[in-house]
Amino acid sequence: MAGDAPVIVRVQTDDFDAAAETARLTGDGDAGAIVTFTGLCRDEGGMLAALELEHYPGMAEAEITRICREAVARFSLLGIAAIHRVGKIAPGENIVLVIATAPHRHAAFDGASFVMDYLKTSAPFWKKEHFADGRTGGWVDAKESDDRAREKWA
Amino acid sequence: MAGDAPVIVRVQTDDFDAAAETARLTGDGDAGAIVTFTGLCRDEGGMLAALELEHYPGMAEAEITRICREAVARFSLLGIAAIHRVGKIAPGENIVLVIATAPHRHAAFDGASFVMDYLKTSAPFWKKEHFADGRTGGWVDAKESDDRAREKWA
Amino acid sequence: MTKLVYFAWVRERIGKGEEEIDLPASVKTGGDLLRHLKTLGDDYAHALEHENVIRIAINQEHVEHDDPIAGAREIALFPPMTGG
Amino acid sequence: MTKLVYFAWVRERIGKGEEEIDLPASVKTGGDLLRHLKTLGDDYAHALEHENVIRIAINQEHVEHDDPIAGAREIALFPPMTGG
Repeated sequence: MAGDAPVIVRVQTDDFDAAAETARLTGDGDAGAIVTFTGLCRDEGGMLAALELEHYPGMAEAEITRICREAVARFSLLGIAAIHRVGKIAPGENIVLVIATAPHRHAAFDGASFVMDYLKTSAPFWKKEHFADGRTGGWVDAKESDDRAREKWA
Repeated sequence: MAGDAPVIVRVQTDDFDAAAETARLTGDGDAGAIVTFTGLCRDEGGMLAALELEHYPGMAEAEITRICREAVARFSLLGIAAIHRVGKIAPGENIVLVIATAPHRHAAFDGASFVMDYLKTSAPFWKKEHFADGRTGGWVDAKESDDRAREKWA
Repeated sequence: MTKLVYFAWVRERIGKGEEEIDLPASVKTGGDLLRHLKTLGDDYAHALEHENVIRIAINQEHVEHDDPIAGAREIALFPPMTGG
Repeated sequence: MTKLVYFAWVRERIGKGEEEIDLPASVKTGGDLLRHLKTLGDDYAHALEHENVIRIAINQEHVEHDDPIAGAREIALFPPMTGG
């Protein structure tokens, strides 16, 4: 199961289509559960004009792939996809997509949640805020709550 | 948030479209996280021809709505959808869809997972197996693991 | 008259999906109802043989076996649920 | 020569995304590298002021500050990550 489970990883500026990626992961009839996580750019009460996403090309893809493979092995997933956008992203737009498929629901929930918790703290992406009033905000600070979320899997 | 969060509940014979339901739930810009759970009919190694889903009309919708409202209140969800199919469902087809939207990912994961754990043990649906060799199997037994999954939220 | 509704293998074993019956005054709880129905024939006795696994809903809400049924318009009997 | 790459506010403060530099033999760990770079000018000193928050990757894999950098083709310095 872990050996040949499809692992789809991409970093791209274009938007993604959760339904199309789900169709790529499923099809062999073993999957009883699909959990899809979509992370979006919030509008922060109308203050935010855009987020600018920077990444470390090469390492970003490698790190997400490593996290995904660990999730497949740990939760016996049937498949996993993780797609992260970069560049300028407007409020309401998609940022990240994670899809986990498994025979049963708890593995699929855990797989998708695990990938997000590790991706947040280990994958080399950084967010910068651009405000609606024209100001460029600072780089978004890392959250201690994200570190704690990751630690619960240790 | 809990008071006016959209709660979409349906029991239907037709298939559902996760993307269309997600679009109905989102749109106001507060959502930073969407978690979608899809439960499918497994093929059980080719042995299964179909599952037949029976429900208690009226109570099924009422019970799912009660569970969804509890999830909205408990996890401060921005919206929740739960759609359950009934009738004959072939392997690979969808059975159930749950979508939870929230400002942050852990609430969305917990909301969708909570609804599934309660739906499994409290919503009046029953599955009967029809096998590929023409035999009608028995009614699917309830799983103790589903009761334990629900108890972890108590 | 009280409306009784049955689902899944409870329905199949009793041989009908619903019926209206007169209940004796001695039937005060869901558990009393199960024991009364089992006296009505082999089909009922077979369907309700293992009382502790039968779930009861009154007016479309789950109740315990020892909850009173007074005022029930509709009482449902069914096996443990297996949806989702 | 060793290739150094910088991201996010480390990149902005140093004023460039990458460079190739000769490292003295005394620079043996990631921590040594940070302290060496801070001697190269105010931009570096500002970027790397709080050493403990700077993350280091060697050949595109995360390392600790006290891990050796021997054999590194590419060393990356960046702030804590905020993707997802």
